Amino acid sequence: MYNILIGGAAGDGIETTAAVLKKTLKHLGYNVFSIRDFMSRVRGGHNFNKIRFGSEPVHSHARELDGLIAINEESFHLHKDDLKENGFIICDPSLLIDHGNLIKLDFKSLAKEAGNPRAGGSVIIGAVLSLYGLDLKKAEESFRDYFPEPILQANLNALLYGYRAVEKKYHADKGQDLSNHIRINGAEAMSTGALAGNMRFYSAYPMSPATTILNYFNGVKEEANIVVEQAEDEIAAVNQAIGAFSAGARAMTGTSGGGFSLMVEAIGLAGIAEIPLVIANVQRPGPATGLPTRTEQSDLRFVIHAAQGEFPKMVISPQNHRELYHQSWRAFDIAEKYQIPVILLSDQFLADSSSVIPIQDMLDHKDYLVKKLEQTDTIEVDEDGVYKRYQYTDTGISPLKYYGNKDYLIRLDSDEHTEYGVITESADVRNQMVRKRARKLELLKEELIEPIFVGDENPEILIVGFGSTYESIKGAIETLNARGNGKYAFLSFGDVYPLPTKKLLKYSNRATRVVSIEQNYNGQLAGIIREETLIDCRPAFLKYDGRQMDSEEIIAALETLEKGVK
Amino acid sequence: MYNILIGGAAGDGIETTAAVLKKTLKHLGYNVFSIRDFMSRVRGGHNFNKIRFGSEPVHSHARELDGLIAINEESFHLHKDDLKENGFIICDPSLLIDHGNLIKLDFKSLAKEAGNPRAGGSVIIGAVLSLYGLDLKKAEESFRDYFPEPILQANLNALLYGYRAVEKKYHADKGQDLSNHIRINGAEAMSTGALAGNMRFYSAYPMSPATTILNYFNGVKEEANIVVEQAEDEIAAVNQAIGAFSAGARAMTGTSGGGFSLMVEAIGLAGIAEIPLVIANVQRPGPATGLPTRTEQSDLRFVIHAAQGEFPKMVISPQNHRELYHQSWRAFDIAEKYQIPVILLSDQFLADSSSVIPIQDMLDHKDYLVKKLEQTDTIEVDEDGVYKRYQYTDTGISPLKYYGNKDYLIRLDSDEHTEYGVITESADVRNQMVRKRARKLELLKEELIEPIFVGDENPEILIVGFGSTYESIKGAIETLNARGNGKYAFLSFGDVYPLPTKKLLKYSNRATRVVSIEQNYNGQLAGIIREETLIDCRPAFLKYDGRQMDSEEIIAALETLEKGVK
Amino acid sequence: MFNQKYTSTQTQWCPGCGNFSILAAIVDVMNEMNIPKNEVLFMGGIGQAAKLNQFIPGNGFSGLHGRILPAALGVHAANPELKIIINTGDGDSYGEGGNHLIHTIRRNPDIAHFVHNNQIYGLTTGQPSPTTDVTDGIDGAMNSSIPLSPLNLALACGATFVARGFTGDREQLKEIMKAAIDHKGYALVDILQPCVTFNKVNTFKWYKDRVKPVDHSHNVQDKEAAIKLAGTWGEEIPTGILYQVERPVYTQRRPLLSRGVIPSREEITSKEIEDRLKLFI
Amino acid sequence: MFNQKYTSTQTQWCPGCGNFSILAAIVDVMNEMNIPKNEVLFMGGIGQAAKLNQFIPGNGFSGLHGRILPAALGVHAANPELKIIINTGDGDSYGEGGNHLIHTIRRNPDIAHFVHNNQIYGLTTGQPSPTTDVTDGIDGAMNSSIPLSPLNLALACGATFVARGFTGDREQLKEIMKAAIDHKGYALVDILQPCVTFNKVNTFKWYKDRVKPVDHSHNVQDKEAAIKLAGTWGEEIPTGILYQVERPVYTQRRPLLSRGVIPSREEITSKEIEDRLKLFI
Ligand SMILES: Cc1ncc(C[n+]2csc(CCOP(=O)(O)OP(=O)(O)O)c2C)c(N)n1
Ligand SMILES: Cc1ncc(C[n+]2csc(CCOP(=O)(O)OP(=O)(O)O)c2C)c(N)n1
Ligand code: SF4
Ligand code: SF4
Ligand SMILES: [Mg+2]
Ligand SMILES: [Mg+2]
Repeated sequence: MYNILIGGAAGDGIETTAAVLKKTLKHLGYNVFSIRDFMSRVRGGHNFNKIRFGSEPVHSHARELDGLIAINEESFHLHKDDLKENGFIICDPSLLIDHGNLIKLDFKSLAKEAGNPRAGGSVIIGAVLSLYGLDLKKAEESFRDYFPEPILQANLNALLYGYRAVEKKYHADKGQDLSNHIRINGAEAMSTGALAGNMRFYSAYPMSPATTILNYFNGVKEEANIVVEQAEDEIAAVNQAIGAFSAGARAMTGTSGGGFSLMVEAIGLAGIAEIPLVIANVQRPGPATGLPTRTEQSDLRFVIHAAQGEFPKMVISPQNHRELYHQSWRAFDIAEKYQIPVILLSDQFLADSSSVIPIQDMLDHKDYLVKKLEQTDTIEVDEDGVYKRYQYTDTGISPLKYYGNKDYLIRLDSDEHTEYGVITESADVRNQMVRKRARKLELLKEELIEPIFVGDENPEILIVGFGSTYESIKGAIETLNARGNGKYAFLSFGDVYPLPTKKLLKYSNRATRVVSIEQNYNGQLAGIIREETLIDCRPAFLKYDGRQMDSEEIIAALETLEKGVK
Repeated sequence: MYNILIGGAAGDGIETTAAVLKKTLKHLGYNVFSIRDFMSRVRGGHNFNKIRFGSEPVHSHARELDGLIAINEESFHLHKDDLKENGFIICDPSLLIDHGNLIKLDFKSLAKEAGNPRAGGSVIIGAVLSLYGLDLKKAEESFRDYFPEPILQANLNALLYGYRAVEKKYHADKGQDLSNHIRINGAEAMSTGALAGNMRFYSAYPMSPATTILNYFNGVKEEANIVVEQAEDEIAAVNQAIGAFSAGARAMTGTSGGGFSLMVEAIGLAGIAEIPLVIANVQRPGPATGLPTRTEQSDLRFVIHAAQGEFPKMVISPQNHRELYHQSWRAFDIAEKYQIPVILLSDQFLADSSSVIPIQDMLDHKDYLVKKLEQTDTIEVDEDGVYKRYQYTDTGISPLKYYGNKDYLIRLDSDEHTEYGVITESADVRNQMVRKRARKLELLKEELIEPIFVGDENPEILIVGFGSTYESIKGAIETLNARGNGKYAFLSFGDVYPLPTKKLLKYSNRATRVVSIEQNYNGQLAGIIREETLIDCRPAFLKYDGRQMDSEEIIAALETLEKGVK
Repeated sequence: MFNQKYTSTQTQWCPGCGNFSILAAIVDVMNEMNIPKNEVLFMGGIGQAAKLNQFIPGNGFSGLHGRILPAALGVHAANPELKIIINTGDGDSYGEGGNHLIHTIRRNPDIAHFVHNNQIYGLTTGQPSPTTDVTDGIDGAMNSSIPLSPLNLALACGATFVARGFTGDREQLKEIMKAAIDHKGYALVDILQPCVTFNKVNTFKWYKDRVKPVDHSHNVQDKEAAIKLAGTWGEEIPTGILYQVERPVYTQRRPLLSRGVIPSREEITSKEIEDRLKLFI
Repeated sequence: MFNQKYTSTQTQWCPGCGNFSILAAIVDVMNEMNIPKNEVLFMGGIGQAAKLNQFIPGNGFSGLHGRILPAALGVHAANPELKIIINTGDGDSYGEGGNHLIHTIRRNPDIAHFVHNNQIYGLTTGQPSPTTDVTDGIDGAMNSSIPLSPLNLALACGATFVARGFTGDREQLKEIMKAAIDHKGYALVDILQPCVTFNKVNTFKWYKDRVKPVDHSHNVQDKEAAIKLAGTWGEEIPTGILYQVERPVYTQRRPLLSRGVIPSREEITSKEIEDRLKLFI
């Protein structure tokens, strides 16, 4: 496994360089996992991409670097300490950098020579490939795929010049055949998952780190047969999605915390009017504007309790790109079956990172299928044609129809209402309706997906976590268990509200201690577990500086914890 | 104690009749507690007022009626079952009502005779006073105070005609001297409390049941020297209040759940920019539009977790009109000391009910004083004059100054920021700032007000509740303890987030069982207690039909619970 | 089949309220236009006016206060075959919902919108609304501000149909409504509606004494003239269709909809799912 | 005493961005107008434009995206002695914040508002904003809709100061800014600001070729003429103060403020507390 960082200022072109490098590595048969770390500005500042690749599957980032491509001096100073002893540094000769492993590469001049001063990134890619002795011909194929005709040749030249400029220095395992694998980032995984779930309407107001979803849908709207609406604000976005779903088009809106705040009232509308709705909240550190381009898991409690009053909703926090795909697909099935809002809680880390996954893993959706409702809907229609949209049923689920059908008319209502959707103030109807809606959540609890289990079947310490920290925590405890012959187990929650508790109860019974690892300050999951199960789960490691935790940090935290215990 | 209900349609004048009757009873020396039950419409439907009065203090409502004034037939049918055996019914002779205790009072004709067809309410009041043999002369004083000159005489006549139309039937204890008592409803108590807390700016968008606060402030704005702003929407309202407080005018906004939803984003702004803020959420049943003019306690979790990200805030749910006054006063002191948003969680029941309270109880604010900050603020100013608005301190509280002073300039920021209020992306500063803000909550925990304790010092069953259910639960367990020689204790939370736990831990240790009584479906307080203390508190009685629970219902529920236990 | 005639149920309004005329006009118009009930959706926000859809048995959607325009856009995008008719109050659409008004106008979706402008917040019992007439003095009403001219606002945003009606002129109102429903695009009809309970200034008589149907000679495509008429508010208040032009409607500007596809009827296939993923190989 | 000269710090903008000119103009204007730094508050929402206050050491308030106008109104009501200068983007003020724009105009508070109109969402990397030029065709940009004319919107709402500036004409821009700051009431200055990174249509040259200062003969009190100028957008784009009139300002319409009281300096007394309660006896 190799870990390379490309750092520079916004506007330096590191995004493009990283994109081409990742594509090329994949084409060369390597699994690639990459993350983006960037500031909330269009130019300047310090941004970087980390690209981890190897012949084995790779699903997480790591601190230690095999290589550092420093576009400016700042990038060198900020990251040089992470470099392994024999790691390389590539930089422009003009930079005032001093280091034993320096490879001075005059990529700007070489790019000019190659015929395009903006092809510096291709020079760098050539150099990297050469360092590992990778196949130039195959790399060229990938370039042909990426670059449009007018700039292709210059970039091919640049690749070659870079390749020639350095010597092979490292050995790389042979690449695999990855032609059945896709490389996808979180925004794409969530978006394509939604399309698989038959989403037909997406409305949003731009907001980092959720804008990439809007951009994706906008790019494919014509071929994917969907309507994409950029709304005037997030309140409009969510009400549009509710309107669309109420008329039978599966609809979604996406945003980050600030925009989600503005959607809160409408979530209650979906709740009481029982209109299905899918909302993606791609988290960033708050409160308020916070750190717009960074990551955090601090909206968990907020989204669970969003909106006045009480009504069923579901919150899912997918753990990696594969889960993002399946869970956003499933979100639509859940939303429509239960007629509830479903919140997909992702974060900047997941959204902007990418990984390589066998296509079959994506196509195989059977673990995420929603049970068919075993209920015969007898639709009761009054003399005017209005049907019992909110009919009392054992499951709490009433027959769901959409506008436009000749056989019945439909009334939807944000006020408390009768079975026919007419405003009421009856205490009796109110009681019935509250209970009817609540029954849906009880039913949903029966088909929750239990957390992913990793580790020792009889652990001393049971770790719990949710969402995007999955791969890093998994990596950490696998390492720790390997060292110490087992001791740790880990439950990673994807379905997080309502909270599935079977595995939690089973393994917590076996463990001497249950601790959480979370990317927030309050240990919110631990609190939910205390509330739901009375298991005295306390945070073991919390991180809230906007940077995603890696396995090494988690190992360190768990080692400290152990010392504290002993 | 006597309990009279006046029922009719919206527009029938029952509000005025009730207002005059309450005022008159108070003037006659009776403690009066009244509630309003009305529909979300301007005309028609069924509304009623319940007026409970007596020479002893009275702070809660009750089901059983001593008298029923039925303006229309519906009122009779809906409430006749609550009438005590020898209770009276007053109605117009034209109504088709049949009942043994009927007093047919032709108040419409009598009003016309009296000189004003709209003085029917005064006829009814005369009749009620006469039934109890109360002092007509004193009642007239109260009328003189209430009615403006042009309609006074007709109403005095009407009072007299009504008085003469019926005979004394009941005995009433002698009235007390209540000239040192005020009669105040919840909206007024909250508003005057805010004024006592030096509130200078109130912004709101009308929303039931919080509109009465806006109306009150608007009415007194000139004498009270405050600015009252009707905003274009709730987002504007809360941002205005934040702006005003950031410039040194103590500011508040008020709304109900739907409007609160729209304020959520700005609560985070107050949180990260550390701008003090007071928000009143006068709860009604949700979700969404729900039941606009009714009551519920279902926003507890929602307001605690409102807004993305994590930051300290406080939630207070005052228990009665006296608490409303003191707590809204205190809210400003807390908000400004800790530079946090403080949420006053009231509800329609409290807002629209009224009670009689010794003025001294209101003036005596010493139990609600906020400790002075023992911190010497050394204000650090840079060369441009900008001071360390967000200086790191042990308490987490940074020196708070307002714009306009010649000695320093101030930068406030919704992004993460340095001590000087400049945008930053530093992981280190981020960590420090998150912890600095969190320390404020730790300090606040040291001066929370513990819940009100009522009942047996060594209870079998410990009941917990919060906010407006206080008086009803208190009444119930006093009754039960009196019957059974004690067994119940009750902790009523006013400060509810952060949760004060001293008394809870103490009494729960003594009790065999801890249960909650709440006006919501989920038992939200019980959940918070589980999360915070791991005490297995489960709801014993939950009500969510929009009507405030009374002592009798609670007694019934607790008796059922006991049976279940044995 | 159920009863296809449009009717109304009992309402929750005050006797004498102008809303009755609007409801009656709508029921008439719908019957006269003969659009099948299942093809019509009555939508509203929250308020006395917005309750109107509760009083017509038919397809109905009572959304949030101020937010019905985006919900309507969503419905329209999902199924453009539905004829959407919105009723809201002045507080709802010009106060809370102001931003949606601006931007819905810009999109020009095929929706008819009737604002019952009683110049007051009715359901919350009488606060001034954005259209409340106030003087330039100190706090005439609760909060004096320059009153909003909703029709001028609409014209400034590029509205394609702008009209003013009055509950006291049922025939004209019906004509306007029909034209609004027939109009290809977003049609804003501001209806002067007396609120007998809370608005003691702009009473039926007050309006009656001032309203004056626009001249037949008025060219509805003359924007300057329309702006003048929309801004005329005093001794005389012009009523009628002030402005009407054709511009591309929403469905013509969105690729999928411009092809006539009804999104709510689309189903994705396994092949499409697989093909999309393959793009990431 | 600290340095009373206005300066700017390093910015976060792209080289060549029109925002630099606006920042430079503001620093100049403030120095030339000589208002003590502690009496000025620079406010902004969120966006590239809104960051401006971060680059002037002085009183600053960076609020929420779209919500700075109500926050500014609150500051103004608490302490009308502060001179408030707002910088925001077109997305911020015409998109997310549209409703506040309408209703702030109606209140006419004494606030100067500079909108950096780059016709694009800059900070979120290039989505169309409400002012993005699009054709009537299918989805030219991400979402085509009739572009908003912010100055016409303002005029329709009763704005008392409406101007258009251009970053390429620093002198005129400074004159407009000074007049806006001096204006008693809400002053909206829409500034054409090239975004070199994302707006490839409305470039510096594009604007330069079109802008034309309004004639000196233009009567700024002539609303009809102002509406025409505001709506002129094509081969020619008029710049300058298009409209300016006097109307009562916010502080004159609110009772307490009209008496000259500064709310942030008031303190309640025990006697007032008691007297208020006694009213309930
Ligand atoms: C978010 C939100 N804020 C406030 C309200 C309360 N509310 C209900 S109706 C209404 C105003 C009604 O005025 P208008 O829209 O003019 O309708 P009218 O009753 O006059 O017909 C308000 C403020 C609400 N339901 N939701
Ligand atoms: C509630 C909310 N929604 C969305 C955003 C994300 N956001 C930040 S800046 C911006 C738009 C910037 O465009 P504009 O206001 O025109 O400013 P510019 O960057 O072009 O100067 C958006 C949508 C946010 N911060 N808050
Ligand atoms: S309050 Fe006014 S608008 Fe509402 S029903 Fe009564 S008269 Fe009509
Ligand atoms: S993105 Fe555009 S507006 Fe933002 S700094 Fe760059 S050039 Fe300026
Ligand atoms: Mg109205
Ligand atoms: Mg912009």
